[in-house]
Amino acid sequence: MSAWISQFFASYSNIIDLCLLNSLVGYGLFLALSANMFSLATGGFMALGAYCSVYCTMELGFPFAPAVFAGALLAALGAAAIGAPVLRLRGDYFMLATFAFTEVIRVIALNWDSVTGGAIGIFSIPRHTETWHLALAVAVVIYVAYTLRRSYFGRAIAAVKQDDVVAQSMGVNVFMHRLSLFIASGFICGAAGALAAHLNYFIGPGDFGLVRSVDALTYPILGGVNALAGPLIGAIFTTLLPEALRFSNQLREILMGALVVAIVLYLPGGAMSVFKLRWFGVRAGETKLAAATEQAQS
Amino acid sequence: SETPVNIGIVQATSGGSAALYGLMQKNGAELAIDEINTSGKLGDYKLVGIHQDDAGDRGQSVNIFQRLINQEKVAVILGPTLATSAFAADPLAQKAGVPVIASSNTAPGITDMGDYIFRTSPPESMVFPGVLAYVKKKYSPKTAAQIYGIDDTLMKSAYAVHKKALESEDIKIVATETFQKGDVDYSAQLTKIKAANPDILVIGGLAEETANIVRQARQLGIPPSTVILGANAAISNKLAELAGATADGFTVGSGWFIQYDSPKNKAFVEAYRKRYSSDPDNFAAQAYTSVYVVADAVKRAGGVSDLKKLRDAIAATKDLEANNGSFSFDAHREPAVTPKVLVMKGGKFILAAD
Amino acid sequence: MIGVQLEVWKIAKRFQGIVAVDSISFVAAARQVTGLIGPNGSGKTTTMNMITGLYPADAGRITLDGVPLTGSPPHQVAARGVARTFQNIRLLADQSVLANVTLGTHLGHRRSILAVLARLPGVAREEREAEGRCRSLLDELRIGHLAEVLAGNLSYGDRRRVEIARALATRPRLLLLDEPAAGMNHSEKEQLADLIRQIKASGITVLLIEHDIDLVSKVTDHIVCLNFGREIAEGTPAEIRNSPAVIEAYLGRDEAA
Amino acid sequence: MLEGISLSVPTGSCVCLIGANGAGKTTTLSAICGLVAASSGDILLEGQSIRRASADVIVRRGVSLVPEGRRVVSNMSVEDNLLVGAYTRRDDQVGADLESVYRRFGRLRERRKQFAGQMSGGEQQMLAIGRALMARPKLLLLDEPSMGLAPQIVNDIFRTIREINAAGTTVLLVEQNARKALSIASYGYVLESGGIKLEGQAGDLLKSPQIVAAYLGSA
Amino acid sequence: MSTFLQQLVNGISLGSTYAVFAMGCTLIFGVLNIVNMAQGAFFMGGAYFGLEAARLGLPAPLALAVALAGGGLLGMLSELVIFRTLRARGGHRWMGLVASLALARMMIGLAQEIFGTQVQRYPASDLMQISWEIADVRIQLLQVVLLLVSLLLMALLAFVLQRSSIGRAIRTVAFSEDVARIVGVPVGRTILATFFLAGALAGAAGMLLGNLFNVVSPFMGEQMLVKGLTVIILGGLGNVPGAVAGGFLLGLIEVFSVAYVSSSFRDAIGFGLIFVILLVKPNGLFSGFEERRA
Ligand SMILES: Nc1ncnc2c1ncn2[C@@H]1O[C@H](COP(=O)(O)OP(=O)(O)OP(=O)(O)O)[C@@H](O)[C@H]1O
Ligand SMILES: Nc1ncnc2c1ncn2[C@@H]1O[C@H](COP(=O)(O)OP(=O)(O)OP(=O)(O)O)[C@@H](O)[C@H]1O
Ligand SMILES: [Mg+2]
Ligand SMILES: [Mg+2]
Repeated sequence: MSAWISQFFASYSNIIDLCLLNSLVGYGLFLALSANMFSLATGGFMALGAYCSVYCTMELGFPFAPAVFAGALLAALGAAAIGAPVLRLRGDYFMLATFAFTEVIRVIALNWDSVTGGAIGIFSIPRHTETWHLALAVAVVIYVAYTLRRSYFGRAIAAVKQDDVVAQSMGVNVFMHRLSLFIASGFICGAAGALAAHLNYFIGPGDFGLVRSVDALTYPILGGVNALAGPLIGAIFTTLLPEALRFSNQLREILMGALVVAIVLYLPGGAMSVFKLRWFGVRAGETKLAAATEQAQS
Repeated sequence: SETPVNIGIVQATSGGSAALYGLMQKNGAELAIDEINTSGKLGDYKLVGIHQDDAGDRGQSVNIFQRLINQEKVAVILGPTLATSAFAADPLAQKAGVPVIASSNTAPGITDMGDYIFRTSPPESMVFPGVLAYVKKKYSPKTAAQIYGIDDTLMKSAYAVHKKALESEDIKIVATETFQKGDVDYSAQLTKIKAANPDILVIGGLAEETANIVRQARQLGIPPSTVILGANAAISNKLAELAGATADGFTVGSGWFIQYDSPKNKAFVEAYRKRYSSDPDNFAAQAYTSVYVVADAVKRAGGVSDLKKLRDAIAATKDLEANNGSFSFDAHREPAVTPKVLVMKGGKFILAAD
Repeated sequence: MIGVQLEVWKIAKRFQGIVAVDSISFVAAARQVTGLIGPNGSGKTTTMNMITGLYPADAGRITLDGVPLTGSPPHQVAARGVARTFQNIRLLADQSVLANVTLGTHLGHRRSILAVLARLPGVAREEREAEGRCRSLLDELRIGHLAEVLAGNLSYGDRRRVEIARALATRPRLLLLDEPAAGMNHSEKEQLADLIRQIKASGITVLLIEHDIDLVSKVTDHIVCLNFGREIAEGTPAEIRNSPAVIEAYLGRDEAA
Repeated sequence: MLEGISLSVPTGSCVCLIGANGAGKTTTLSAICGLVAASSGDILLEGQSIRRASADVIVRRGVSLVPEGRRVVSNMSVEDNLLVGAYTRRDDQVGADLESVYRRFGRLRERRKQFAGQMSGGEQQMLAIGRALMARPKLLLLDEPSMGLAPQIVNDIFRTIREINAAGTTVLLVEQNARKALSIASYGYVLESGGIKLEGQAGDLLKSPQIVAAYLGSA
Repeated sequence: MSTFLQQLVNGISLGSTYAVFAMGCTLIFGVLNIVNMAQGAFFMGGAYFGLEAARLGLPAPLALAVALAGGGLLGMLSELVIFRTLRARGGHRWMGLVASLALARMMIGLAQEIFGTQVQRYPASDLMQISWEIADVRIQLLQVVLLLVSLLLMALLAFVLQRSSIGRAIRTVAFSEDVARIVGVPVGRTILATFFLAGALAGAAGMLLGNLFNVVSPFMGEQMLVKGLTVIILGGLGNVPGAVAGGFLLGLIEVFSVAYVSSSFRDAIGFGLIFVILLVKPNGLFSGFEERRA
């Protein structure tokens, strides 16, 4: 039995690591999305975290934990720096500005050979990241998100998401709330970048571009932005999907696309909304509403 | 009864331009495996190719390596397609003691990852100096311009090799331009290069990019007297097709080319065309060679029960008859081939007449 | 809760050449109900938006109990005890009525984020108190039974009530009501009038924008009438109803009493 | 939310629907013009069923709604809002009707280039009414048209409704200002908790003690 | 001087490909307010439709018509398969993003299956080869055609959106489907037509770019989508002349940052500039004023 487990782990540990890592990034985005910040800065934040932490371990000889912290901190600082101007922008304009940030970071990484190695990247990075590091990070983030969501802070954020005029008028400092979430998102993505860098021996600028940022957004969205477990489910699903469909060879891309489309169409509230589907003909939450409106009329 | 020898083939067949190279190598490798199995030259051993598509994504490459090593118990891994994937995944194989033979990674540092890592693709540094020497002898250029893909590991390292070679040949670099993956318009860079009026133009790009750069360069009026040189990776049948007549005179170096005159090569090209109804390129040829290297080593090592022995046998590969003459590994597990200089003429690469 | 005195002095606002508020000055006396009336587009809502800081005033001064308010962003104005309702109802449609109202208690929470994360016992108590207070507010407004309904599913009149409840949940010292009676029928307006009187009795200053002149007359102590962004009349309800300027610009002949 | 409502609006008449908040007035209008599907029963327009017809078809057949809460297109100019009201029309009278809406609501003319979303509440209400008139409907449904309007304008609105009705348009009016509504209507229905509680000639309703207590108040 | 002029020509011709594509994007993203990441795949699809038509020997204008229709059909397909269903089920705007990304992925996979992964080119035709040299500046006929096409389409589209009842209907639908129904707009058909239009524009852009730069590949839409999105946001969402102006602007920024700064910092300069522009004009370069109010 234990032989079986160790064999399983030896064969699949990287998949497990990637699931956790992507979940972590997914939660970073989840926080941003919860205040309607459709951020494409993820790639940039991860790059900051990754390069900074690798510099710390490989050049400065830092131990692992402080190096990860330094990476996360740098990303958080980056978020704070661009946050002030960028948070004034609405919707798609915000999206473009954060994307511009990611692109600028990527181009710098491509050109700053002495630190980043340019396109060739940095290899032979010591492998420090263990599965339990990732699991712990995800657990901490889930705890924080869970606790905050049910507090007045969470309510304020929900108001900011839907109508910032209302939120302001109720005394919510909209800017500070969004900024702190953006910084938190930067911190988490930076930490994820640092952990990723010490997972696979190698980093290069190609790891942190637009694709990375868009993928990171799809985790919480596909999982369901209204459910706390959404990013976890979304990340695991998207990470496992290419592995699970490996048998299909050339048709893999097509099948993968079709599966995602099917999920979105059948669960338009995200994968987590499967729990709101009609079980036994009644929709969860529906009875309550019907009862309440009935009362209202009597 | 037969003893299977599992060979992992990690090549991208989907997900972007990597698929172009991955597919070719997968084809070449599978062709070789079938040939060897039907020839019966390995006796009781039967090669079993296990292809896995990593979509050019190195997270997936690592996943695949783990599974191939621990679950499929492969004897050797061919690939992966991209150098970035190699840097992430090869250390796993090195640690587990499973030999890896790359047939498209031409970046520097690949074989430095450990003594289980080999490649059959000659690195740019082995090929380009010969090409430049030829051009220098023939045209005695004084100035050069460079253009390369800055976000591509392969091209970035090719650029460094080109630059070093130009400097050591005392050719002055008058313009250095870059482009990125997915760019289709190079006119801004080429206009700048045209203004610098170089004697030669060195392109660090993949086949399709190179084809377009060549075509646009001529269209913008960079004269035929400016000789255009390319990187090893630019050798593809696509080049002539996309660039048309403008590609005439385009000069490259390669460890292999399709018209290479040897019975082994003729048979390879023939078999490849028959099976895939298209022409092989040098990546297909190198993957094909890789499989023959493995088969040879299996024979000499007397099986695959001891991978250390297999590794040693691979490292000892010497003068194996291959489709580009005879094949050997040098002490650094790099291919010891004599590169040839090829010139495009009328839509075909021909061996440069010295 | 002690109501504050609002003073507005010569404030002005223009939008790309449209003069919405030209120059308006008035005082809403502490613990009294002041009415703000005027024809459509005369600048009432704009005035309210300037008081709450949603629009910066182009000119003029606004003070609460003598302390300037001008230039403060909306959340600071709210922190000074100013609450409002919106003419174009603005509820969070996909949240329950209770959640909408509880948002109003935001400023009442004293515990820091760290305390929340550490789950200190005080946090839960605070939350419970806030919810309890909101439920009783809903009951007062006779919509207690709708607490769990999504705000987006309410009828128009009920949405107005939720707006008022949410504003009251902030424990305001100055309450700004923008057409609270719109969409209510006669008896519902009566209830609303009672509520406004109660609010006044609890010591809150109220500024009321309303087109129902009967309602305004019933509950206000003082009325300011605007036209084209300027003040055209000011006085007790009776004076206003008989002011020729007001009749001419606003009430029309039939409404004059 | 509605149960077993039957009402009829004879051609050319002006019928009024009153009731408390949440009684189902808005839902009734929505069902008539196809915005929500009626779960049972039938809706007949000029004798033909429109229960299953889609909203745009119903509008094409001459039904026009002034919706609750104005619903003007906030990122379009005032004039475009009015013109989109005439979307289903192909005749050449649109310009003339635009002119007549402008004549009725001078404020709209002044602001024809302004974004509708920037207008004041009452101005938006005028716009919503103007938009419905632009369709030249055969049946006009009005959901609390006087909401948010200054007293003087309210009088204008009721006068307008009466004129439109007199000119041959059938009107179904939902109003909280029951006294005014009943004074221009010929027939009235009182809705309560999703059902019809009372109906009758407008004049009779105005005198009914029940109605007076609940909806009219002592004048 | 001639180098400068040549770079100007380069910038304008690159910009006009951006402009044509961006017009389709602004219709969907800006006017209808739908996130459709498959727009790049329609671009690619159009290029292949045009390619097949050209290979069948159709003259260039007819091949362009095929590309247009093909792109339009793909656009309609995405509306019918994804967005209509999502709307009916109350899906969030963001879900459209995920679904359309997946659709794009499928279409790219399909294109790989049908046409192969490799880059292909349009059959060389004499018309395409025509070019002039004026004062050492090379101008291709195709570049001129592209410029004219983009300006013409802009004028047409801007007129339709701003002045015609179809344009008002589209904008009303985008604001609220219920409101559109109230005024009698057939919502489903209007959206479908808009998708056709946007897809057709993308398809046309695909064929024009494929001809100009000789690159038709399954992946050609990915980078273009990024450019298109950048351009429409730069020009102000939903603003057709803004999209065209933004297209030319981006083309010129890219070319001139290569010409006068450095090609390796092209994107950093471009995006850095866009970042700054957004900070100064938070609603894009050519936006009107804020239409919302408190
Ligand atoms: N953001 C804005 N942009 C342009 N004009 C505006 C804006 N806000 C208000 N206005 C204009 O300013 C004038 C005053 O508007 P305001 O909303 O203050 O009127 P009001 O007195 O509240 O009217 P109502 O009784 O109809 O609600 C109106 O004519 C309106 O069109
Ligand atoms: N989408 C919905 N889901 C659930 N209940 C709804 C929905 N829409 C309306 N209702 C309920 O239906 C009832 C009737 O609503 P309706 O809006 O028709 O009332 P009304 O008579 O127009 O009231 P008002 O005078 O306040 O506008 C209300 O109790 C409301 O809560
Ligand atoms: Mg107002
Ligand atoms: Mg109603």
